[in-house]
Amino acid sequence: MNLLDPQGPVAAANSTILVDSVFIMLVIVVPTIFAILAFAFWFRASNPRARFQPAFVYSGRVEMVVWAIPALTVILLGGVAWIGSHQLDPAAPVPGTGNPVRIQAVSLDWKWLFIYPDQRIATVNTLTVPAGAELNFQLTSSSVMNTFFIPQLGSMIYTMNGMVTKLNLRADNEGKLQGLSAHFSGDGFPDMMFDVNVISPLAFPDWVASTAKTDAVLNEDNYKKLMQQGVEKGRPTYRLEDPRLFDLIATQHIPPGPGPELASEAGPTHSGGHDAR
Amino acid sequence: MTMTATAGHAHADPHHIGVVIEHPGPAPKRIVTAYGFWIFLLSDIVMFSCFFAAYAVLVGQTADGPKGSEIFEQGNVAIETVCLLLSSFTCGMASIAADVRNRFWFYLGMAVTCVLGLIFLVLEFREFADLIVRGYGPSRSAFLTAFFSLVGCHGLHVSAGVLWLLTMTAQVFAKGFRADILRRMMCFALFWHALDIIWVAVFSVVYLLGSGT
Amino acid sequence: MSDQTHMPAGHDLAPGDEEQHSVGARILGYVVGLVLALLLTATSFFIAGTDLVWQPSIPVALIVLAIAQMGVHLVFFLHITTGPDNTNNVLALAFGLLVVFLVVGGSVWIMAHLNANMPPMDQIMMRQ
Amino acid sequence: MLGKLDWSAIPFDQPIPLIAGAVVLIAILAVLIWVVAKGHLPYLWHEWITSVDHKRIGVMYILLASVMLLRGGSDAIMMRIQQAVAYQSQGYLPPEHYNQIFSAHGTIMIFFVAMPFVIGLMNLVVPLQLGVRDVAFPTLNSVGFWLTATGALLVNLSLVIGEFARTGWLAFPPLSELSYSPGVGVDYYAWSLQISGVGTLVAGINLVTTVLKLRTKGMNYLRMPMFCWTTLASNLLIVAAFPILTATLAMLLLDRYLGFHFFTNEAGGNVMMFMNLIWAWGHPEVYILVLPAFGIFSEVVSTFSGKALFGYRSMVLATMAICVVSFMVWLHHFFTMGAGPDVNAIFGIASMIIAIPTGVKIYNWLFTMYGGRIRFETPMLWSVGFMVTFIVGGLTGVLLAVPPADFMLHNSMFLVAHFHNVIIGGVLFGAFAGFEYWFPKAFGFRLDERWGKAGFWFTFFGFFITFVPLYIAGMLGMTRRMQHYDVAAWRPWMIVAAVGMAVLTIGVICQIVQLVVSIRNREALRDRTGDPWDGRSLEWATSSPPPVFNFAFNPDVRGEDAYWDIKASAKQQSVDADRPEYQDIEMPRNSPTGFVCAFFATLMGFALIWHIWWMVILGGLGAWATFVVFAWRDHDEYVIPAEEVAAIDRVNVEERRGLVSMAGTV
Repeated sequence: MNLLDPQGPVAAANSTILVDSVFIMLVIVVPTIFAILAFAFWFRASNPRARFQPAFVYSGRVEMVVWAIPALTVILLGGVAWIGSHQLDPAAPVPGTGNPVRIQAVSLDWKWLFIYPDQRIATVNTLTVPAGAELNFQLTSSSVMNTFFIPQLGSMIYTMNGMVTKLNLRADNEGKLQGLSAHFSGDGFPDMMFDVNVISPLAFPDWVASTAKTDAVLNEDNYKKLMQQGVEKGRPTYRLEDPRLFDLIATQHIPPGPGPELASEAGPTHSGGHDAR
Repeated sequence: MTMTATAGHAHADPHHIGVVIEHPGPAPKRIVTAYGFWIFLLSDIVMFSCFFAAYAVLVGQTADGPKGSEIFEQGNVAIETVCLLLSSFTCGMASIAADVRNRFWFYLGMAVTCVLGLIFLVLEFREFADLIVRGYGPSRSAFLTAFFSLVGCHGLHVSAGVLWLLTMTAQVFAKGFRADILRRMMCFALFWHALDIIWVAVFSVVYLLGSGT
Repeated sequence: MSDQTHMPAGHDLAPGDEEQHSVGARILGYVVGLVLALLLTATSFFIAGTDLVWQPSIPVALIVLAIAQMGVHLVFFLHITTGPDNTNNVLALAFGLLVVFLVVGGSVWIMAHLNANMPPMDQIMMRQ
Repeated sequence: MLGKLDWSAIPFDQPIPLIAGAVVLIAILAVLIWVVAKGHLPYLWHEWITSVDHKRIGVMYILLASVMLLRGGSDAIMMRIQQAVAYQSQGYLPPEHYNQIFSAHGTIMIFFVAMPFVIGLMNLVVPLQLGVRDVAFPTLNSVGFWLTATGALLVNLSLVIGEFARTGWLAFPPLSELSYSPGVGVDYYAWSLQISGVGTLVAGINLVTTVLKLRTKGMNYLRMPMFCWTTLASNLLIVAAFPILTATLAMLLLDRYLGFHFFTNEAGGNVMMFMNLIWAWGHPEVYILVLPAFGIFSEVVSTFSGKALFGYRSMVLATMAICVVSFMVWLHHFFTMGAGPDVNAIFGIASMIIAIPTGVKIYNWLFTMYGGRIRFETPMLWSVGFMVTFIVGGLTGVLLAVPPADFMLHNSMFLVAHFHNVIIGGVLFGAFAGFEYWFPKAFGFRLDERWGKAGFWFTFFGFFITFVPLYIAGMLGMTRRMQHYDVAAWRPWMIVAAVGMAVLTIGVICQIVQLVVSIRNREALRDRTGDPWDGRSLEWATSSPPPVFNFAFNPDVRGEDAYWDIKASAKQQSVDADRPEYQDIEMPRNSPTGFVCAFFATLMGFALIWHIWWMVILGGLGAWATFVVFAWRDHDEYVIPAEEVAAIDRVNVEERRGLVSMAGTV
């Protein structure tokens, strides 16, 4: 999950900007720290060789420099930030080879549901994508806020009930990655990690075909069962009954998830606690 | 201690500012009190601005409930506005009376202010009660939530103002125009006028802008 | 900072206080304020309900009228002036207004962008 | 009768909070019994609880902050241990408990440690530096303190009665809405912040008015010590930002109590609005905390370098620039929500712009040291330690202001490390520096240097050992608030961080020992000059501790460059010059208003949390009655007769004259 080991163009650009910015700042920060320590050491009261200059309390030249150094750095970084936020906007397209794959992600309490509307399948806590293709994510939440994040593919984005956020990514190399929720969402939050399998574009149709053969069907009823609070340890896969399921969730035609059971209204509630364990 | 002698000369005027007018010292109590209250009013206005911002963001979220134009009554609002305006005027008269220590005009001014404030509150209460009875309470939609909170927050301030007015008039009755009570009267006048200013924003943004289109 | 240059420090007024006037002059101030405020209010209500004005300009007119009326209140009821004895009061007011402007303006701007980027339900439904 | 409150509210099945609560309860009872048995109660009541003296209130604020620092620190230790052990296991804290701990840790550290600490220091020092006898509103000052204490009390009460929020320190909806947090935790959170928020607002109004309207003769704006400037800026921010917090929490409470729809998922509520509003308060809050720390460092660096502050006007300009710009950056807390490139970029750049004045400050301290004669006593150590640490925090902060970098680092352990870097490295180091620096002024004796220095070094290295691993964990994709995890790469860093936490703890223990040792050796450490550090501003011109009226004569400040001249002339004036006629001094009378008010606020807060409506009404009426009674009293001031002033002042002057003449011979 190393951010400095990107597996896609978005993450590569993000982490390059990250490293660049650090180095731009280090150019001034290192000399400044050095100067602090050096001045502090040299002008110690016990050093007879240091010249005491109590009158040195103002210098127009020094002030110019002192305002200019951080200002110039900020102008440089500000430029990087401006260009970066436009080019790396989560919704900006990320061209790839082959057909883009549309994935609709729903954060549930406390698991991730990935819907492939065009393939008519859905998976929980595992995301399988072809290498090299553009991945168009649409994201929403069944209840509380979460953040969808695959560190090695870059750019996280919030998921919220009743709203649809957009994120475009691309995975370049086959392999196993991990994703997680980066916004605290309740007792089962740490279990909201999911596997990301990047497979070859040739193997992807096969995976879709084999997944579509599963007996489990995802429809409104099953979804409502799935969105009850609890932690999913397995990696279930589903056939998608209605490709518009995501729209029903996002438009709140399926009402938001219920939250903890109200039996424990007063005092410390333990619901979810036993699930998480 | 050797430094003291040199320092005096070295730092006499390093920035070469030239003429300096000496600060005269701590301000009198009346200014301090009123200024502190002024700062409080500004913070209160910032608080109102959050409710205004919430209203601006949520005004379209009617959740298939009523829109503003369907529930606002211009006539009612106009009467409320005139009440508050007149009460601002009478409050000003009362503070002048307090400054010249004229009890009769002070009581009269405060009484009229109080009555006008109460009329305003009754009208607002009737409007709210009517909406709730019709099923358009604050839980109906985010728009109504924002509406009730913003207007209600102003109403709460007016209620607090009336309570303050009564308490302070009682104090004048019991203690006369003492300096600290006059300071409080000044703060009260500031408060009451500020509420009127907020009401200007409320009737313009909520009722008038909301009732069009 | 201003007292470094020319301001005769020491002549401060409490917010809401007037320079010494006779009672008659003070009452007159309030009367003028009341009349102006009533006029502006009446104009606001009239404009909101009329179709004599080009409709899309109504919100702008209402906002201008509201600002004007707040100004009337500040000047005639709260006795805020540009005089040197009011500097501190005006500065505090300006800071407060800046914050109000930033909070309301910023919130509306940010929320508009957020909402535009996260198509609410009706838009999605139309696309289906 | 008791609303939602019943026996199930006491967590009998959770040993940790129960034992902790019991220990605290026993400690409090023991202290109370000791106080009563020794007959200290009247002293406590008359001299402290009802005191409206800004110095006493300042000390009480700092005491509250220190006690709460231990509570928040215990939470931190528990969290670090949990994350060190909870690899592929549940650790020792179940999620519902762990989640309360990190929420309480954040809430306590910001609202009940950092805030009271800086407000306490400002209260203690600013009137002295301005050369006046008290703050603008002494009784309100007391009310403000006691309301803050009420908030702290309610948070701690949640340990044993009910639960605290499990939503993080900002209680984001919809998680904090009734449907997802049906317990009383969020209510505890919101009401304690509402009540202490009123206290903070009062303190802010008080200090703004004090700085702007109560300066001694000749104290022009550009002669004020830097700490007064940062106090002004910080309190202007309090006055402008805390109402936003009040409004936001009020909306959340309306949602929870009356079924409103500000932030709910249903009926058109908008959760993003909460994010937006809370951060419109939250970002200025950071500067509310750190600006006073900047002021403290300015005082300390200049004093211990034996030089006036370099570039004073630049510093003033930088302070006020930070004050204004800090209101234009709040969106950088939710770049990843998807507001679009223009909004993100503009707020990102605005955030970076704050780095300019902050950088200028660092350079000004640097050049203050240049050509100085630096004495490395404990406050100076904290200051140099701060400069080094804070630059690192600033670097990571600017990094997080670059939206594409933030897209990777938002909410990660990197972020956690960053804000601890600026809050600990900036605010806490500043608070400790101010504590060591002004302690002799408040109590009349210095703190032990050896233990103080040990405390600094342990804290300094402990800090880096704890938080550098968190930076690295963040770069490895670890997000915050994980009760357990299965990623092997994170494990070693969590263990190192736990070790760092142990070192930090030793640092805190050193400071506690320092306090104990210093109190025991107080005669040896006694400060008779009133000016133990060869200071540069007016607080050193009076005795330590200062008399209740601070100055027998309001000092007359002359000279353009305030610091050294003021002190030199102030010293001579008070020591050498023939004293003019002593006059009667009017001081505000002590008042139990604050304490009584806080009592009713506690009652009301508790009743609101547990839906005990009759008690709510009782508390509200009580608070109103308190104010009416306060407003009704006839004599709010008492007079210290001229003879008494003269007697107190002459003793001080004699003592100091002796010392100064001795110093002159050296």
